[in-house]
Amino acid sequence: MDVLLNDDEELLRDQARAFLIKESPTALVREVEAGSKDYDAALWKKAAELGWLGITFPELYGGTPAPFSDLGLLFEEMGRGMAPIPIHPTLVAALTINEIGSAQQKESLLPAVIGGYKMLSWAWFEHGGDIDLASVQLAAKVEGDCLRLSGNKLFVDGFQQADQCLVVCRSQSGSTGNEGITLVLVDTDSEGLSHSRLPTLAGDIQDELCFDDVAVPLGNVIGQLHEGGEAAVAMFERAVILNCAMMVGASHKAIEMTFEYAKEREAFGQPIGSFQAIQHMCANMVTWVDGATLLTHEALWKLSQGLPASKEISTAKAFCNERCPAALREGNQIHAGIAQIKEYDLQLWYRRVAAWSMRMGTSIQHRRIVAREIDIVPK
Amino acid sequence: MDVLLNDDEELLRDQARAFLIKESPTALVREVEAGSKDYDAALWKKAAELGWLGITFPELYGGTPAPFSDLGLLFEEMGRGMAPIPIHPTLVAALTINEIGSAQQKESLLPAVIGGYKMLSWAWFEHGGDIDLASVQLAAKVEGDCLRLSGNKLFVDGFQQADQCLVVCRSQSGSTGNEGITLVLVDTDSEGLSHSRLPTLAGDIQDELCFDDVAVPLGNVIGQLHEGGEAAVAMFERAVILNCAMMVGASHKAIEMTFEYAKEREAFGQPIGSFQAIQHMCANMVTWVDGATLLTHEALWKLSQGLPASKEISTAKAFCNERCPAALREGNQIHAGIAQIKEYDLQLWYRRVAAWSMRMGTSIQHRRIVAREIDIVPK
Amino acid sequence: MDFGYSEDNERFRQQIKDFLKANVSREFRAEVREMQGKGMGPLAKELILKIGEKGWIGMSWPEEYGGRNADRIDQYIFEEELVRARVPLNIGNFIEQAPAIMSAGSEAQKKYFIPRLVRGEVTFALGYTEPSGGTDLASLKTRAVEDGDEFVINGQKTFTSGAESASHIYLMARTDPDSPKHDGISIFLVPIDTPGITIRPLWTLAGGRTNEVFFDEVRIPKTAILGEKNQGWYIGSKALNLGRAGAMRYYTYVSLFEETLYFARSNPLGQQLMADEIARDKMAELYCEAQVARLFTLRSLSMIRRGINPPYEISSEKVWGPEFLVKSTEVVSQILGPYHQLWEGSELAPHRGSFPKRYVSAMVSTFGHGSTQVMRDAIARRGLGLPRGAV
Amino acid sequence: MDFGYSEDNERFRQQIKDFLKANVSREFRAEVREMQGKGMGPLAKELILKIGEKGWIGMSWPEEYGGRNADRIDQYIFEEELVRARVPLNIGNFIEQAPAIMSAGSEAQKKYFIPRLVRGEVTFALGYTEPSGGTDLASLKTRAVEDGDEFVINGQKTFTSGAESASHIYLMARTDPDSPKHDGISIFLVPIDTPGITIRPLWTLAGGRTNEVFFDEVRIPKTAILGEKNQGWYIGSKALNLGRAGAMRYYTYVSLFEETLYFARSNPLGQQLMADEIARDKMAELYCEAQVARLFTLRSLSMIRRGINPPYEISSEKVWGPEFLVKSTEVVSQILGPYHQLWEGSELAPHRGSFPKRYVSAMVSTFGHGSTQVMRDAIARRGLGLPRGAV
Repeated sequence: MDVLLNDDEELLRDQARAFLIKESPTALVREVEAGSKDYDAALWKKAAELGWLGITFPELYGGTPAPFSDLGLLFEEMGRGMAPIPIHPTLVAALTINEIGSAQQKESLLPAVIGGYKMLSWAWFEHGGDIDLASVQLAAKVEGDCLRLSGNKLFVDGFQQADQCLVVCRSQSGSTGNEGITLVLVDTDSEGLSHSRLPTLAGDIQDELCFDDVAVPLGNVIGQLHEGGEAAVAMFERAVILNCAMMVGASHKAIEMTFEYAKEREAFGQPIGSFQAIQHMCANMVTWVDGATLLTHEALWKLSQGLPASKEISTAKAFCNERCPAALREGNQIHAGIAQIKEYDLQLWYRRVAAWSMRMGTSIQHRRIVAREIDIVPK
Repeated sequence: MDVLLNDDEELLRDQARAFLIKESPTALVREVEAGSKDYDAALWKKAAELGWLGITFPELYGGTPAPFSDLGLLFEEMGRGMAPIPIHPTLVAALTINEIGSAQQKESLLPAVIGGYKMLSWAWFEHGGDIDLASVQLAAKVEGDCLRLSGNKLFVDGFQQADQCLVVCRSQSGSTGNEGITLVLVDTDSEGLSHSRLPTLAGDIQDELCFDDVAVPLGNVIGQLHEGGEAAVAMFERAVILNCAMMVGASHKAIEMTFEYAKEREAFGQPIGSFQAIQHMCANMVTWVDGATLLTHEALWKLSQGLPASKEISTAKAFCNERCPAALREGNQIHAGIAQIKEYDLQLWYRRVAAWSMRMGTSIQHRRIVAREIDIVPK
Repeated sequence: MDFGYSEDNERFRQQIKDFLKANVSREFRAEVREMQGKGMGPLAKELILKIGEKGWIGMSWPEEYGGRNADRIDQYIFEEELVRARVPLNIGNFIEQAPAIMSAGSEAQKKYFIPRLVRGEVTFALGYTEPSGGTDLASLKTRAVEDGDEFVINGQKTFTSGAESASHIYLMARTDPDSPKHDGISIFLVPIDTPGITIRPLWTLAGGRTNEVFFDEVRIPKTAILGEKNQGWYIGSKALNLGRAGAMRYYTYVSLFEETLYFARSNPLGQQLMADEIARDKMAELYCEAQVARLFTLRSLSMIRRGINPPYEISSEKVWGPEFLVKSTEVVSQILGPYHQLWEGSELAPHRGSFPKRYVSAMVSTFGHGSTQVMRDAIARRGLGLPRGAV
Repeated sequence: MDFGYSEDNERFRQQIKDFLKANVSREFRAEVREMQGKGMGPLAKELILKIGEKGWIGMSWPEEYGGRNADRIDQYIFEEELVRARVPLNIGNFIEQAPAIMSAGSEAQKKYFIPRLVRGEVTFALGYTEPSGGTDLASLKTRAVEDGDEFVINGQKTFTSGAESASHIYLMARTDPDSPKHDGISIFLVPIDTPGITIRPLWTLAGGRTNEVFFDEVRIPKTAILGEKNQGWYIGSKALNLGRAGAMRYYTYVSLFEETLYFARSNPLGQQLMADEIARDKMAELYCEAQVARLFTLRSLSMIRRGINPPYEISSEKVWGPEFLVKSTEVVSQILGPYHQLWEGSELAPHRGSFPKRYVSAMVSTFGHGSTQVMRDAIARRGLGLPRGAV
């Protein structure tokens, strides 16, 4: 029991932070956001060279066997540095392939992902934004040696850059909940698969997908046909906790900027940070973001140990969704006028933390999971 | 449109306040609370002499026709002065008798109530604490010229002092919701009716009633047999808004005490009220209690006009339940140590506001009504 | 206590509704969408002039200044209907200087400005804030130096919203550098096209525009001063305080919630989301709190109508309302979830992507025109009589 | 990062559980209920002595002072199990002076007090607060004047909890009236039965007891001073800070929630109330926030184990935990509704009427041992380096 980072973890964090300060300056972040490109290819290449795309993966495929928490710490720095690369969608899909894919699938896919040659995406959510697997209705029909997909997916992350997309679908019509779910890897340029970009608050790349009888070879099914429910939930949960890590990393940066600003900015003849009202806002900000961090770390640690972590993940996400934006809101308040101006950098973090709080489950939805996990739902 | 009190209303308020400062000192409040008596008979007599028990009632019965809002303002002062008399249960029952009772019933009951010779109570809630009329399950069976009552009532206010109790019961077995409800006036010493006192946070008089086949003459039915649903809801709503008025009155007093304390008490070489943190707490306190007051007044006004006020009443109660105790909690924090000591008077108001916030519907229950009234419940 | 509107009030409300129905066209709405953040389009300007001709701008002012001595409640109703009809003419904002002109202006200024404000021909941008200080106006650095019959102005203002379409700037500048901070300040009514004034846009998160305004040897006649020299602080404070009353501001705070309510009732996605009882509980909570915002405004109006200068009640509005707005955006974001991040440009985005825009612009309300912190200071000190701190 | 307990830790936890199962009798629980607010009964004293014999009080201290050099995590586990078993021996509270005695005490004091504290034979009441000032300890007025080999003490303390059953009072008094406020203060270890000490009970809302303690010409030997004369402020501050770490305090903050959770799962009324999804949402929200309280405590422990003196983290515990407790009482009150007001003495009252008692006593956590306001000051200044104000 020692909830602080150990030396190795601190080293990982410090190196990632230093690298991203250098390689992901806000000018680059703004450039990618402005739409000249979907991500920064040079940064992606360097991330692969640093081995970041292989953390937690087997050495066999070029990875570095490390605890999942290391990946979480890396994502904190990705959030802090706002790295404009599709590492979240790529690794969310790749982790599931590593978990349940066949040896052959892993061999053909993972080295390419880890080496930075292949980008992935994952498609989970549908109309309504529900996070319960019961909401997955995209139909997959077995016909000969193909699955034929029909339906829609929403809020699909990094689809435009990806070569393939891991799609969660309902392969047994009439099945409910976790039953009859299949995960299948679909080429993003498949016939019948169209997509349209969703403009977002964070300026990131999300798409709506429309599957019009898209044929996918059965060999692309990841895991067992009809038996993908558990893996789909696990994929969602990893996506959620890595999203929390990014929120936490970005929030720390934004509140630190605010504390510095409060020390320097003067009003009424003294630094605004010397007013008790401002001091108490700052005390709250650090308390909230520290709390979000600890909850996130505990969930990461549980996943690292292979322990069930649904409760911890949803606890972290419910808390992050409410307190990280609240901390940044206080940061805006302390900055006042300039916080609303695009030219000033604070908003880059603010918009991301806000947008991330709206994705992968609301606080209401995650508290519903917490209520289930703490056993207060009457039978 | 003028949401402030008019001259007459201010006069009423000022007179009631001055009277209660004199006649309901905290020594008396403590004495009654300590249990030597259930209420103060002298104060009750004086209240009757002042005509307070007749406000809004017809002159025919000795009352003073005045808008319902006047009664609300009086109850604010009752809360502020913590008057240890059962005016709330008595008038809640009497207002319903005045509304739907027969001329003969009114003639025989109201002059006695208004004159201070008869005390009433009302029994509405049952196990579970629900505020929906569907929760009323106390069975009333018509047998000859009697209703026979079996079942329980909870949290019955002022039953021990009362001569009669207006009981809400379900007279058509199998009916649901507002259907098949009857209001009947039961002598508190009826055979088969037992009661046991519930000790409470506010130290007030509440009882659990147990009806064991209690026979009540049909002539005691107030309003129409089986058709009392609407009147029962109206009775509940009036009880709620008068409860809000009491919370608001008591809260104003408690926060005013706190502001005075903050001006006088010194720490770190200056009045604690000069610290920005304390100032902002005080600013919040007055904002919350003012808000609670305005919501309560709007609901009172609507009732005075004979307009539907379910939405306004539940809005006021949901807000009062959360913000009045919160304001007093801040008041405790500013007082610190002495706030927890029985000897110090602040706690008298604190315990009452807290206890009142727990009665006649939680904020969750009242927001459920608000949601219905603002039409966001899908059909 | 009287929480109702008179028959006259209701008649007037109907008149406004009829006018808006007749005069707010599809084309107008399209222009509003297109011009978002770019200032006012020709149809908007035309509508303001029409409203001005009706005498509804500044209708509660004295007749001699172009007003109609109308009931303030009618003015409240006018503003309420304007916002309810989602006509985003921030009329309240550019007439908030009128009370100061009426109380401190020269006869010539009153004669010139008030009728034109009322007719919508003159609009002011507020030139208070400087880069070095937001709420701390007393520290301002822009200088106005007397030179013969003129003042020469040098300095910079920032967050000067509406400067791109205003006819004048309501400028606070230091006229006596040696006086204590609050005393050496004056206010000037400066035509925005005066040579030496440069306007630079600042783009906001929601895609809207505010400005920096630079003053480089700007020469204005001495008659452009409002009231007495070096008394500008007191004139300005007063206008700021009066400027805070009215329906316009209240609706700024609650319109996001009202729009969400409309969405929850009428949009299929909204109804789907409202199937969740927890979401309904959150909406009901916001409803309750929105009513407090409305009632605080009505309380201030009631006081002003009685001739009472509210000691703290307007500050309460300015604490409760903005914080309600911010809270409501955050709560609604956790009801709409991923739909809430959708910006304009997608069919899927509810309300044409207005939710994220409102989310990021809500913050301005909590520091614009005095931060909620300063408002709480005022409530505690002016309202409750708490002492200033020694440390 | 390591959020797990080692096998050794788990073995130790089992040892404590077994001990408590064997030694916490029905009679003990009855005594606790009966003695509520009246101090400690004979069975409680007996249990403390047994725990002391096991070496579990102050187990993380050095062996020479009667400790066992045990892992602080084991101490955390010990406290956790004690509170989870609802054994209300506030052991953390009366040993929180030990670190100060160990670091500042004379050899004789260490030899005398530490083993006795460890065995549970000596218990301290904290004599800091005076009627004239709560958190502002530096302004204290109780005087200790040298007279030969003695100090003569005059003054008054208040909110001196546990004085009725303590063996000693850990007294802060002014020894130099002319020094700046923080400098002229000393700490004394005073037997509570010293002549001239009078204890008067103060009854609290929940029916518990605290005290006023009066000192009238109380004579104590000079050897009763802890550390150097006039250095008491610094010794006391340190003890106060260290005193804030540990499971005891964390469980004080979350035990109401945990009890409600137990109620929600196992009580028929609780289950009935949990049929409401909104109530479940509120409970889940409290659960999330309770975990933050737990993790803040584990963070402080992790730092102390590494030899780091937490610059602000213990203050964060002391802001979050108490405010969580107060919030949880208020939220739970709106779930239980009228049942929440039922005091002991009714069959209907859930948990023997403990809900309203906890509701009214929750407040003490937000000002006892330093108010949440002062804690926030400390986080901002010591933790974040924000400057002290000039005004």
